[in-house]
This record gives sequence, C-alpha cells and structure tokens, in this order.
Amino acid sequence: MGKYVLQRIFYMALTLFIVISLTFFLMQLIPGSPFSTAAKLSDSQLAIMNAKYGLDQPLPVQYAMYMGNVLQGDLGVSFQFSNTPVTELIAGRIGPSLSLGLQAMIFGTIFGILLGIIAALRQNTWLDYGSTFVAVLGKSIPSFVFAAMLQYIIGVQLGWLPVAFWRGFEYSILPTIALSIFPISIAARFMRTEMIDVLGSDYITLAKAKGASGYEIAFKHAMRNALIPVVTVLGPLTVSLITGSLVVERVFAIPGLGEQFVTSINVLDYSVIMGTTILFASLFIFTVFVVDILYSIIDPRIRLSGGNN
Amino acid sequence: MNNILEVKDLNISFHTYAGEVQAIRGVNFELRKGETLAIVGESGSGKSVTTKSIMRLLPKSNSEIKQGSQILFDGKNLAELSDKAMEKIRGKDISMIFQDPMTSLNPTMKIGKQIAEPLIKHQNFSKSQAKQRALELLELVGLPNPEIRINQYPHQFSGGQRQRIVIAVALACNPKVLIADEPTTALDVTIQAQILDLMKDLQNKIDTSIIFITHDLGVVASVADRVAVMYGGKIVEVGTVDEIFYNSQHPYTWGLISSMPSIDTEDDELFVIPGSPPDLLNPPKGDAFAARNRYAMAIDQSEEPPMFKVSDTHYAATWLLHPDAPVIEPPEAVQRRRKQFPGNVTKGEK
Amino acid sequence: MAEKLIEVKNLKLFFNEGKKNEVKAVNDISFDIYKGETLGLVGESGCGKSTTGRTLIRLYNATDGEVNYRGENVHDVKNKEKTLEFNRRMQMIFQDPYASLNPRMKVVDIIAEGIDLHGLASSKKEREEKVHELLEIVGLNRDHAGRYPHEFSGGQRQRIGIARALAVDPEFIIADEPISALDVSIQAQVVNLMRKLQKDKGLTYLFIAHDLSMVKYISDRIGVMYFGKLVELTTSEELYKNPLHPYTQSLLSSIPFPDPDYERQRVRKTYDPKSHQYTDSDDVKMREVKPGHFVYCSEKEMQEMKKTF
Amino acid sequence: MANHSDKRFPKAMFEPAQVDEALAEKIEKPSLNFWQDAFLRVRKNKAAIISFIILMLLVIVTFVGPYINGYDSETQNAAHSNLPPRIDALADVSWLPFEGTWEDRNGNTLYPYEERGIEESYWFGTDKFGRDLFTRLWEGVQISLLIAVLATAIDMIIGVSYGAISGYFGGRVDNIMQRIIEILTGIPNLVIVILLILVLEPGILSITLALAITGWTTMARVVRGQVLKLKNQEFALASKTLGATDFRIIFKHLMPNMVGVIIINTMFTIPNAIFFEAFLSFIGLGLQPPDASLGTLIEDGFKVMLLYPSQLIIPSIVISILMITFNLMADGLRDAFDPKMRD
Amino acid sequence: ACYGGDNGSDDAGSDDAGSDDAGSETAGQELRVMESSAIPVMDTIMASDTVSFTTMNNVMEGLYRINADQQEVPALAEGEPEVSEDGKVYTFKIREDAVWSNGDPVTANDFVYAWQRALDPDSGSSYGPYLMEGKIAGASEVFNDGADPSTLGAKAIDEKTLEVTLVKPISYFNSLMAFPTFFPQNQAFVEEQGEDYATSADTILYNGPFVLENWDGSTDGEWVYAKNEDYWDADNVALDKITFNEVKDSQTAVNAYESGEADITTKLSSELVPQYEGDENMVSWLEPTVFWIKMNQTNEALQNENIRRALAMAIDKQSLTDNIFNNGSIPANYAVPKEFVQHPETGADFREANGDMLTYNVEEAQKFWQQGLEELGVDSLELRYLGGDSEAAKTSDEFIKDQLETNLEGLTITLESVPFSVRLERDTALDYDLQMAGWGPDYLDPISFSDLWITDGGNNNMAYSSEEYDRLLKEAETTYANDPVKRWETLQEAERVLLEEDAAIVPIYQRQSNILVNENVNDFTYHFVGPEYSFYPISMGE
Ligand SMILES: Nc1ncnc2c1ncn2[C@@H]1O[C@H](COP(=O)(O)OP(=O)(O)OP(=O)(O)O)[C@@H](O)[C@H]1O
Ligand SMILES: Nc1ncnc2c1ncn2[C@@H]1O[C@H](COP(=O)(O)OP(=O)(O)OP(=O)(O)O)[C@@H](O)[C@H]1O
Ligand SMILES: [Mg+2]
Ligand SMILES: [Mg+2]
Repeated sequence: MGKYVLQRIFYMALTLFIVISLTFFLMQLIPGSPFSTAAKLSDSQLAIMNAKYGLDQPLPVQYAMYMGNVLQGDLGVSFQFSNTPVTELIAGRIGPSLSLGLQAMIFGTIFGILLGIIAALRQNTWLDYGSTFVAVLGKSIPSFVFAAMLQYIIGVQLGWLPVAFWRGFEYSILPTIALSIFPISIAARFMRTEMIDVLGSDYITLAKAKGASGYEIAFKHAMRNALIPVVTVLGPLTVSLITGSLVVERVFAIPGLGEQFVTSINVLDYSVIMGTTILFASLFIFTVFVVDILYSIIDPRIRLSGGNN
Repeated sequence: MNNILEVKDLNISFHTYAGEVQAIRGVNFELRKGETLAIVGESGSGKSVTTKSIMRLLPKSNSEIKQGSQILFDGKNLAELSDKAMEKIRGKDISMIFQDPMTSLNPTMKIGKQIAEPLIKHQNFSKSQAKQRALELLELVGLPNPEIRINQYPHQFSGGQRQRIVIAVALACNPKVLIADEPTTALDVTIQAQILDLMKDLQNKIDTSIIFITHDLGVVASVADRVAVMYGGKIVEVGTVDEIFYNSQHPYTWGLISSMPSIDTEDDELFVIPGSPPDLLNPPKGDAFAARNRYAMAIDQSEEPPMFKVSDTHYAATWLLHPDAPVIEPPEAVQRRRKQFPGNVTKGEK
Repeated sequence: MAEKLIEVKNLKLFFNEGKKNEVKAVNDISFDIYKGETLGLVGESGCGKSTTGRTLIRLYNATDGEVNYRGENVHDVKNKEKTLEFNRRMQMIFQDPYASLNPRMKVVDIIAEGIDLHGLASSKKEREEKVHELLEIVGLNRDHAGRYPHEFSGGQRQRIGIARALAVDPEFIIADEPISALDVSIQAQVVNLMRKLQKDKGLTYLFIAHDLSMVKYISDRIGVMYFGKLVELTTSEELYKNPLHPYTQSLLSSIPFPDPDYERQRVRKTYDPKSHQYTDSDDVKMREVKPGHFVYCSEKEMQEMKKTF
Repeated sequence: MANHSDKRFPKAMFEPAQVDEALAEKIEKPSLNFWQDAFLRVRKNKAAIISFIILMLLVIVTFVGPYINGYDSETQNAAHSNLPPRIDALADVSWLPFEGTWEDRNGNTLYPYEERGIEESYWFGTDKFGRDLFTRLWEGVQISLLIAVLATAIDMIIGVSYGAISGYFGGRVDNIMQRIIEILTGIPNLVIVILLILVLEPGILSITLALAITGWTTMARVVRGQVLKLKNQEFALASKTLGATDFRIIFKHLMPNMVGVIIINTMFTIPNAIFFEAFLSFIGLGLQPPDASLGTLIEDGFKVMLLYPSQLIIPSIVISILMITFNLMADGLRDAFDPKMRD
Repeated sequence: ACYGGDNGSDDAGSDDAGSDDAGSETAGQELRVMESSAIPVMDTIMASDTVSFTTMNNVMEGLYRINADQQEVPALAEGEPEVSEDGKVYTFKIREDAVWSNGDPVTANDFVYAWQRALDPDSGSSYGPYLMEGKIAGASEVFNDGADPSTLGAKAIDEKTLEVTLVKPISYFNSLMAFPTFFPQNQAFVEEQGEDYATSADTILYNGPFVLENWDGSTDGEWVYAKNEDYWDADNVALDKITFNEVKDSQTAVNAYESGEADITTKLSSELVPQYEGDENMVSWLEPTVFWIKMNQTNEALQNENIRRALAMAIDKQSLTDNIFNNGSIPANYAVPKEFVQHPETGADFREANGDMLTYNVEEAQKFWQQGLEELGVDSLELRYLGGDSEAAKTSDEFIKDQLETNLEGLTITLESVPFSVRLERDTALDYDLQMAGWGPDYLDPISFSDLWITDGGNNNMAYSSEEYDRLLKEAETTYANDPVKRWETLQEAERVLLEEDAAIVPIYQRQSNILVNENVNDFTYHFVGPEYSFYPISMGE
C-alpha cells in the first residue's frame, strides 16, 4: 500500500507535468497574445508589452521560465487583471465556487443515492418511474435553463429565496440546487441499476434472513456494493463543481472561478489559463487517485496494484 | 403434539422465461419443539426452496407461494405475514444457514460485522459485546485466530471457513428454529463433527428445533430425530431416523441408500438410480418417480400416490403400500447395505 | 508405477506475501500424480486444498516451487498455443458452483464455452448435441440448457460446473469438492462417470473432498493436508488401514456412518498439533515410513511408527 | 396426514409397468442466445415498449416533419419574426397554447398575427428571423439524433474498449491508460476546441472529432471500475482455465455483467453530446447557420424564454421526451439483460 | 489564540457598538447597482475597460468631469485653463480645496507624476501611450525612445499650476482631461505602496465624490462606495452608500431588479428589451458605437467598387434593427454616429449635415452587383465572412448572410465565427474577406472615428487606401486645427469620400443601450465615452 501510494504520487506528478506542458504549448498555438485583444495598442506598444512579460522570448525559453516559476509556487501574474498574481486571483475566486460545489455535491449525492435506492427497491413502480423522470429531466434540460427557471420561479415569482449574489447561506440555496442536479441524476441512475443487481444477490438474502429491515438491507448491505460506478463518476464531477460552473455562477451572479476561466481563455490570459488548469488538473488527478483508493476500500476484492496475474 | 412449525399444502412456483417451474407441489410436514428434522432428497427436489419459503426469502420478482399454502409458526401463518412482521422473526426466532456460503456473505463487509449484526439488532447487544460474542462464535465453529479473522473479508476465507462463518451468523441469536441447508458439505469430518455437536448443544440448552438438509446420510444418522425424503417437489417419505434407515418403504429412499458407498465398498460401480429427475416445468402425471422406479405399476402413470401410513410416525407416498399392490422386498442392495451398517454389526455383537 | 503426469516440488503459496496478514496457504508441499490415477486430497477445511488445486492450474502464481506437467513447469509457459493446450488438458471443477457460473450466461453457453474455445464442435448442431449429452451425463436434462444459473439448486449448479470441465475432454481434472453438494445418487452417478472416463480415456484426477468414504472409493492414493502442509500420503487402502499421522487418525475417527444406532455411540479422537512437541532441532519433513507410505514427522516419530508394525 | 389407502382402484392398475420417460411431454424450445433472450424480455416491459413506440413516432415525425407544412427551415422573413405558435385546428382549444398569442410581462395578451396582419399560421411559431420553427425543429432533431448516435458509437467503441482493456490488464497497462485519460481531461477542453476551430471546417466531422477527443473518458473510467470489480470473480477465472482469451473474457463474460452501467452512462453521454454540439456551434465549430440542432434551438429559445416561452418550451419538451423514452427503454434493456428479472 | 469567554463577550459588545454607529450612518441614501464585471484595475494608468473607468470616475477626479449633458465641466481645475495663442499650451489652476483621502492636497505634480508613469514602458499601461502619443509633447519620445520623463510636456509650475504642452492644437483637449488615464496620482503614496498600490480599497487614495470600501482586488465581485466627506463638492453628493455587484448575465440582472434586490441593472441584452418596451423605468440612449462590415481589399473582388457598393446596399438594416434586434438600435447609413458630436457653432448634429449614405436599395444593389461581376468577369462570388462569437454578432451575421445571398444572385457567404482573440489576429493578418466589426470612441470628437481609415492606420486592416481621404484628414488635423468649423466640415467631407465615393465599409447599425433604473433613483447619469456612469448627481426619493 505504502509503495503503491508512493508510486502513484510519482505518476501524479508526472501526469500533472505533462498536462501543464501540453496545455502550455497548445495554448500558444492559439493565435494572438493577451495584449492583442486591447485593440488600442500600437505595434510598438505591443512589442514593449511582450518584452515586458517575456512573451518575445522563444517558446522553449518561456516554457523553461514558466516551469521554473511554477516549481517555486509562482503561477505568474494575470494580464487581464493587470498584474494581479494568479494565485491571488484564484484564491479570491475559489471561495464561492468551492463552497457551492461542495454543498451541491453533498446534497446531490445524498439525495441522488436515495432516489436511486428507492427506485431500485420499488423497481417498475411509479416511484421508480418518478425517480427516473427526475433524474432524466435533470440531465436533459440544460443546466442554464434549469438554473434560470429556478431563479425565475422561486426567486422572482414566488420570492422565497434571493435571486442572485453571494452574501450568505440563503443566497447559496438556489445555486446549490441548480448545481446538484448533476450529482443527483448521476447518482440516482447509476445507483438504481447497480442496486438492482446487488439486491438479487445471495448475500442480500442472507441479510434478510438475519432479520435486517429494508432500510438496513439497502444502506448497510447493498449500497456499498453498488457504489463503484457512482464513485467513479462523482469523484471527478466534484472537481468540476468545486472549480466552478460557468453557467450557475453566471445565472446567480456568483463571483466564482468558472466565469473567470472562460474569460481568461477568451482574452488569452495565459497565466490564468495555466493557473486554473494546474488547479483543475491536480485536483482531478488527485481525485482519480482517491477514487482508486476508494475502490479498494469499497470492494476489498479490488487490489490496488491492479497487477494482472 | 408440540409443533413449533407446521407446513401445510405448500405449493411454490417460479415464473421463468421458459414457463412456470412448479418447484414445490404440496409439501406437508411439521417440526416439533427441540427435534431435528433432516430433509434428504434428490438435488433439485425443492429442499432449499421449501426452507427459504419458510423464511419468506424467495426472490420476490419471480416466485409465487400459491394460495392456500400455510406455514404456521407460533400460530402465525408466515405465508401471509407482512414484511415488517417477518423481519422480526427472521434471524431471531428462525434463522437459516444457507447452502452457498461463497455467495452468501457480503463481499464488502468484514465478517465480524456480519456476525455481530443480528446480535445488535435482535439481542440489543452493544457493539463491543457483539464483537466479543462474534469472537466466541468464531471460536465455537473452529475458526483459528478469530481476533485477526474477524476483520477480514469473505474472499480471504476458504470455502469451509466461509461456511462456518455463515453458521456462526445463524447461531448468533439462539433461534427457536434453525434451518440448516447443507451446512457442513464444505467441511472436513472433524470440523463437521464439531459443528454438529455445537448444534446439539444449542438444542439441549434452549430446545431449538432444527431442520437439517444434507445429502450425507451419515450426518443424517448422527443428527436427525426424524427424516423427510423429498423427490420432485414433494415429500415422499417421512419417519423417525430409525424407520428411514432400517425400514424405508419408498423406492426412492431405497435408491438413495443403495447409492451410498461405504468405507469398504469395493464394487466397480456405485449403484445409481436410473433416469433423470422430473422436469418441474411439466411435472409428469401420477407418481413423479415412476419413470425411474423399478417397481412401477400402471397406476403410477395416472394417479399421484397419497401418503400411506406405515406407523404413527412413518408415512410414505408410494402405491406399493396400497393394500392391492404386490408385496415387494426392498432391493437386495438395500438389504445388504442395512446389514453392512456398522451399527448393525455392533448390535449383532451386543 | 506409471508415468508421472504431475510433479509438484516444494510448492508454496502465500497470500499477502510479506505483509502482516500473510497467510501461508500452501507451505512447501511436494507430491506426484501419476498418469491414470486418482489422487485424493483431504484435510481440514482451510488447510490449503483449493489453493493447491488452483495453483496447479495456474489461477495463482506460486510463491515458490514448481509444478511440472509432463516435465514442463506450468508456471513458465508463456507461449499462447501451449497455454491453450494446457487449458484443454487440465481442467478444474470449482468448489463454489454458483460463483463460478456467469450469472448472465445460459447454461448451454457456459458448458459449450470450452467446446467453442477449442473448436471441438464442427457445427452448431453438434455443439448443441454435445451439450445435451453432457447435461445428461451429469444428471440434468436438456431443458436445463436454456436456463440461467440462478434458476438452479445448489447441486444442479455443481453439475453444470462438472459438465463444463468435461466438455473439453481433458486428461487431468482438478476436482475441488465436486460432489459435496449432490445427493448420493447423483454423487454415485458422477463418480461412476469419472471412473468410467478414467478407464476409457486414462484420465487423471486430483480429487479434493471431505466425504472420506467417497474419497476412498475413488482414489488410488490419498494425501492428507493439515495447515498448508501435506501430512500423510499413501494408497487409500493403506491409509484407512494404517493411518499413521494423528491428524489422519482423528479424521478417520470422525467419519459419520449412515447408521443412527452407531452414531449414537461413536467416540471420536481429537487432534492437537501441540501433541507432537516438536523442538527446533527436529527435522520435520515427509518421510517414507513404509514403502509408498509417507508421513510428515520427525525422525523420532518415524522410529516409533515403525515399531507399530 | 390423510390416509387414502381405503380408496379403491382397479387391480390391473397395480400391475408392474414400464414407464416410458419419453412419454413426458418434451417441448423443445428454440435455443436463444443471451441477446435474443434479452430482446424477448424487453418486449414484455410495458414502459419500454410504450417508450419505444413514442420514440419511433417521434423519429418518423422527425423525418417527415420538415416536409409537411410547406415552409423551409432557412428562409428568413423578418416581418414574421417571433410569431407565437398557431394551429388553426387547435386554436379554439383554450388550454392548448396554439392560439397564436403571447402574453407580455404584465399579463396582457398580444395578438401579433392580427397586429401584423399575417394570414399564414406557423404551427410552432417563428424565430427572430421569421423562420418556421416547426420545420427547423424537426431538422434540428435529425441532427441531434445523429449526434446522439455518434456519441454513443464513440462511447461504445472507444470508451468501453479502453476502459475494459485498462481495467482488465491492470498493472502497467492500466497505469499508462489511466494517466492518458487524466491528461486528456486535464487539458482544458476549451483550448482544444479553439485549436480545432483553427484547423477544421465546422461541421459534423469537427463535432465527431471534438467528441472523440474527450467524450468517452467517463465511459472508460466507469467500465474500468466495473471490470476491476468483476475480473477476479470466480466465473471469469473459470473461463480462464478453459483457455478463454482475455478478449473473450472481457467481452463475453464481463461485458454482459455491466450492461446496466454502460447503458446508463450512455444515457448521460447523449444529452451531453447534444449540448456540447450546441456549444460547438455557438463558438463556430459545430453546425453552420442556418442549420439548427435541438441544442441550438434550445439555446436560442432560452434567450427569449420570458417573452416567447414557446421557443424554449417546444424544443425542451422534445428533448425531454427523447431522453425520457431513451431512458425508460434503457431501463427496460437493462432489466432485460438481467436474467434474474421476471419475464 | 485565546478563546476565553470573557474576551469573547467583550468583543461582541464592542462589535455591537460599532454596528450601531454604522447603522445610524447608513440610514441615509443607499443605491444598489449591478455591474457587468468586477473591477479589473484601480490604478488609473493601467485601466482599459469601462468598469474600471467608471469606478475611477466616481471615486477619483481629474481636471475635468463630463456632466449629464455630456459636456465637460471643470472639476479639479479651478475654472477654464489658459490656452496659448497657438492652442498648444494649456495652463491649469488646480482647486485649492482638492484633497486626497489621506489629507494631502492634490498638486500639479500629482498629474505630472501620473502621466510620466503612464508613459513608462515598464508600467505596462496601454491607454497611457494610446491617449498621449501624438497629443502631448514628448510623449512618444518618452515611451518609445526612452527619453527622460521630465521632457514630457506636462510641468508643475507650482504646487497648484499645471502646464501642458501639446504637439498640435486639440480642440477637445479639455474633455480628454476627464478621462481617467489623465487623473493625478499621489506620488508619495504610490511609491510607498509599491507593488501593492491599488490592489485593494485600502491601498488607493481617493479624491472624488466617493471612496471605495470593501474592495479586495480585481477578483472581488462585490464592492461598495461610501460618500467622501472630504470631497470639495461633498455638499452636492446625495448618496451615502452605493453597493455594487458583478452580474454577467443580463437576465439575472433583470431578475434581481424585478425582485427588488438592486436598483440599476447592467445593460439589457437585446432579447430583454422588447419586454420593457414603453416601461418608464427603462433608460435608453443611443451609444456612439457603430457596427460595420469591413471589406478586405486585398481580395480582388472587393477591390471592385461596384461589388463593394452592391454589398453595402443589399442589406435591409432597418429590418435588422427593428425586427431582429428590436432593442432600439438604429440602422447606420454613416460612419460617424448619430447624437455623438455637434457642430462647434450651430450645435447641429454631425449627421444632420451629412445625412444618409449607402442606404438599402435592392434594385440599385443588384445593378451594381451585375456591373461588378461583369467587370470581374465572373458570374458568382464566394466570400468568407468573419464574424464574432458574441450573441449579437451571431444574430446579425446570420441575418446579413441571408440578406446578401438572397439579394445578390451568385453570392455565397461562408460564415466563420471565431473567438475574439482569433478574430483580431486574423484582422491584423488581413485573413478574411468580410468582417463585422464595431467601434466605440474614447473621446468626443469625430476624429476618433475618422482616423480609423487612413492608409495603414492601426485599425484599418482592410487595405483601404485613399489619397483623398488621407489628405482630408491631414488637413483637418493640421491646417484647420485651430478652426473648428473648417475642421468639422473637412471631417464630414472625409466621411463622404469614405462611404459615398469609395463604399469602403458597409455601415450596419448604431447600438442603443438600455438599462432598468428603479423609479426612485433620480438624475441617473450616463456617458458616451470612457467612464459610463456618474453617481454623484444621483439622489434617492420619490
Ligand atoms: N429462482 C429460480 N427460478 C427458477 N427455478 C428455480 C429457482 N430456484 C430454484 N428453482 C428450481 O426449483 C427446484 C428446487 O430447487 P431447490 O434449490 O429447492 O433444490 P434443492 O432440493 O435444494 O437441491 P440441492 O440439493 O441441489 O440444493 C429446482 O429444480 C430448481 O431448478
Ligand atoms: N485471497 C485470499 N487472501 C488471503 N487468504 C486467503 C485467500 N484465499 C484463501 N485464503 C486462506 O488460505 C487458506 C487456504 O485456503 P483454501 O481455500 O486453499 O482452503 P481449502 O483447503 O480449500 O479449504 P476448504 O475445504 O474449506 O475449501 C485459508 O486459511 C484461507 O483463509
Ligand atoms: Mg439446495
Ligand atoms: Mg476449498
């Protein structure tokens, strides 16, 4: 186990390195520079700016410099928000995204799993169809529509909750619901199918024979055995949610990372793109690692080293 | 009579894609307090289904306990009990050792927890008490190093070890009725003997009644008070253990006894009941065993034999017991086998 | 005796090797299996019989030691064709009938898998006929072909496993408790079949079982295992007449007889491994106490045993 | 226990007789394989069948729809922009929104047809360019169905195989393959897509490529998870001892045991792909205007959601019907692949 | 840390007291505003976007300020400056009562320092050089050639006197002084803060009607203005507090407005405007932003004037603005917008004299088209149309494509919608045939539009080159520099050359801005260039 973890950490670093490098070079292939978007710069001004930020150097030199800085924890400064360090920029924006993402994830996962379990226990009844309906609608109506409808109906028409902004828990309820529709539908659908499989197994019969109630069967015995696909999909989804969802942040006017990232690509704010990518990729890579560990915790028959003998 | 459990006219079908499998076709028996009823019989004859139906554990999706079937326990008809009420009985009053230990254990739960669970639920044990008791149980079923083992997962155990864990689970709550479905098939004889002793102890202590399914007639001889023989979804003979071993009446029972090798069997071939078991999708008319019965009569093809009384405790469903039927000696193999019984030898010596 | 088919030399198999929960499931055992014979393997449950069998057929990689099949170490074979060849010659009947059947495959396809893999049927019809034949051989009927494993009783499942192993005409079968779940008549049928095949085709068996009367009936020689070690190995006659190792004696004394009266009076011997009182200086190993009768003992014990005859 | 020995039977019946086993009726059933079997079973799932029928009807409408009302999908007519749906035959059914009216923010009813003196009726109204939304809708559905098929194919072909191979072989293979997925996911999609814009002509090919680059990774990871869980089970080992190749074990033994999650995941891939396409179209890599897809129609409708709700609601209903029927069919399939389910 | 109970209760007590105070203070007038983005920059020389400019305009001040009538009025300047005969030297007196929020007086050196900083290549200002080069003497040399900053034509004569020397007379120079890039900076403070300058509310000095509070830097999505009691004109500032929120989505803004969570929305996207048609709370004004199609004359077909003219006349702009946008934008038949600048003497709008050019006329267009095709010797043309990826761009692109293809037989338009950065790159590389582009000015003078099209002009990028046009512009800038009327007429003439004679671009529409303002907000004030709004005139009440 220890060895495996060490090995994985090495690979995680390697993967991250590749992601960073590839993103770095791919990004440079996009025409333009962060300054070309300010249409008002003359060519000589552009040249001066490029020189100032080292963008006139040959790519390999830029790359080496960037990597050197990254290793020292320096992600550079934003071009778009002149001179703001990227770390500060991310730190300033991650807060809302993080808490929103986590709330949505926790709420969505719990609710989704419940929904899926109920559907499985009551297979082919109206409860099952109802849960399918909810889960499918959640996924087939695009999130921007869903978020906007929530806002309009609950916020504007009914006036139950604040419509927008980020000023406290009350303000996070609607966006949380809007975001949680993903984990809900994923957890519900995967849970249903796996639970049905699991509920047919002998060990569930044994659990029943022990007098376990429906609730105990579902949660103590069956759930864990059905969790693998849910964990597989929800793990990385967590990362996307906590690193910010453009749509929900936009609709609810939440100053999060998602919006920031998209803008930074549009204006080719290299260092912000890179910084966000590094954040996302390292979280993602780490989550995948956690998911793999979870596999072997969830199902002890899965061996971590995964060797094929 | 002090019956703790009475099964009356039990009929069970499975609805499969191929059609309706009539797995149980009119089973009647009773279980007395403190006794051990062994069920033997053809593999596929419905032993497991019968016992699972007592626990109401047949898959809901495709099984059907037919109208009119009665499973009376403590005066309640289990066949009609609500799920909630059933939960209270399962594991506490009636517990069961499953036939397939490999798949009966939850692969993702430590075995300690699986044993402790009913204790916490039904006996209000605390977690640590339950763990303590689980350790004891594992010790009792002969699993070495229980302290370590209790934290392992089922796949880390051998077949026999898993079977012992399943037994420990079933014994945990001192049930009134213990249903043991081939509990010792995967165990070596020494451990088997230990387990059988354990069950007898339990019986002595708290008067547990046991339904014991096995193929090993040796085990039957050692544990059973009474024996029921099943064939093709029915009980074809029932009697005390001595009656079945020394005075069996049904040709299928004869076949079983003849098929057993004994420690000094030297024959080239073991005796085999010819033919194949009945197809429960289209159960044959008349006596299901007729097609394989050396002594079959015309009536077997059209009429189902009722239970004929041999003694107060001994009944058999074969037309051979009809007064009009020709008198037939049990086949020579059975007679010889009866003589070969070591018990007979010792009896003779006495 | 005849030609050696299998030669097991100092075989070891440890689970979780090197970790604190290491299990020495098979700990340095050696034995040979001759062509055309049946070697019975009995022993305490959990002593490593299945593991031995599974290692022979390469489901586990041996921790140490060799398994030679016709002089070739099976664990060294890498070549594809050779592997396939081995797979056909060597078959296994699994101890756990249900888990070893794919729940989503029909019986016909389970049984025919070997036929398909090794091209043993030239047409669909032939394939089907072979399957039907096999079903009948193991005491099932042809209607069962179209059903799924969960629709069968324990014994029926076991028979499907047997049919599957027989389907490829192997020359060596590892039968891991093949008959324990069957009623005696079917047991007899299967055993008769195995003996017949042995006679007709010169099959060789490693027969793992607990039912000692059956083992004795079918085996030429019997090995007794205890706690990862082989403790006694001799012909079946000899073993029953002259059990030398105290564990074997205890085993034999525990055989239940199908006679209620006898059972009521039976006395069992128990075995306590501490009774040997081995010291570090004792070189405990397999020793040929009598020609063809091997016992795991110390020098001193051997001398004592010799005195008994 | 009743004793029937007193019942009388003719003596002859107690003569020994040979009972012919063959007498027992034997109905040979056609032997079907797993897939055929599943198909037969899915036919018995009511929800699945109803869904299938609805879906088929929808598909038919999708293909004939663009031709039945005489408008084409591309002709702009600015004078007819943003008209509400009007179906003459249904105009009097008050609970159906086909009267050709809008309601403004203050709840006043507007009569754009009358106000602008328009004779024609547009069944589903028009968009801001005055194009007939009925025709556009069905043409859009065609495209989106195509995208769905494409995405499913990519998921099935790349995702499933990739995940299966990675999980099954484990060890180094798995390590490398999983790291590749991480890299693919780690690089921002948007960067990749923008680069694609530079090198590709917009159209189906670009959509396919964009999907093929990243669309399958979730499927691969889901399948891998399942394979990890299943590969050490006894039945897989049993097949191995028979000499089954890894390929066979993966596809014949493991795959049928994970159809459930594969199907479910596909059901997630499809809407993802449909909206990914809309996104691609928006940034210029997907469809070229004036072509529409369900995704782009919804996006367009969304913007006028409060003023002209039908422009959002109609395509949303269509995609919801599509997805719900897809999913109910998928559930039906999933159950059908599970032999433990009742027939 | 100490978590003693006593301590805690003490803290709570003092907190309470504090909030009580705050409560009585904020009981006054409070406004809640939504902005389209966070404040990217608060260093005046670094700003290049509207939100930054707007904020600076409200918390800081320059020599001039633009009022509600879009007229420049002296602010920090004590009355009008003295202007030299040749119109090149301006001498400003700075108000005695102008102080920074740290109490320092605002001095002439603060201007000199800020402007020099803006031209220091190391500071990376884009608007500094853009607005100063070619206008303020020495600016170009300082920025490009590393000349000593002190050679810049901005000098502190004494503490309160600033002298500015121009390269040439600039008639709109005073209005330029209202642009935040020309705002003063307190040298001591800026140098003391160093890297941290203007990174949060605490590291900025204010000299305007409000001070910024609660602003943590460019990532902050919510910020607050508080009234600046030290502002020289504080008596005329009614609002005590203004809360700002970043809202990207205009539907969200409308929802927040509707539910009473904010008083002023961001600009409404065109889809939302029809909903509020006739609503008196919708404030609309025509922006001086014009959208047109650039025709790349490196393409042989587009060198043909008839073809260009045909394209220009084949688009029904009225239909686009009325039916498609329906947000009050108007068709543009001109290059210099309407309601933007007025005749220096008569006050007549620029458009009044010059009227419409290249108006929609299908028959004419088709005639020109045929003629053009004949001249080219082809009967069909295929043109690539580079569009933007914004919503409005896509809508108009799709409409225009349809118009052109329908009205001009044989024309095929391939739409290429690309991200902004890519579009600019292709613009510079002249890698397109037709391109939709728009322009919004930074100062109130027609030249901000006219000089786009001079040969090799920085924003020409379509290979348009007309000697006549170049000559007219040069004349306007030099010969008539001190003769506003002549200059005015010359620029009008230039527009005629551009459109009527050369049909160099296809003007499409002029954009209208619409926002919702709560009815109890009085004197809402917007501007055409630079900063968008002024909040100091606003008061709340019925
Ligand atoms: N889920 C099911 N679907 C269809 N048929 C079933 C199902 N379960 C059991 N059966 C059938 O019911 C019959 C009785 O099965 P049961 O398991 O009771 O046999 P058994 O007597 O316990 O046999 P064994 O000794 O082999 O365990 C068998 O023929 C079996 O095929
Ligand atoms: N995957 C595993 N991980 C750890 N320990 C294991 C594993 N599989 C088996 N064991 C242990 O190895 C030992 C030998 O197991 P094996 O299955 O060979 O026993 P067996 O002789 O076949 O017993 P039985 O007769 O009960 O089937 C047991 O103690 C078991 O707990
Ligand atoms: Mg059974
Ligand atoms: Mg075993």
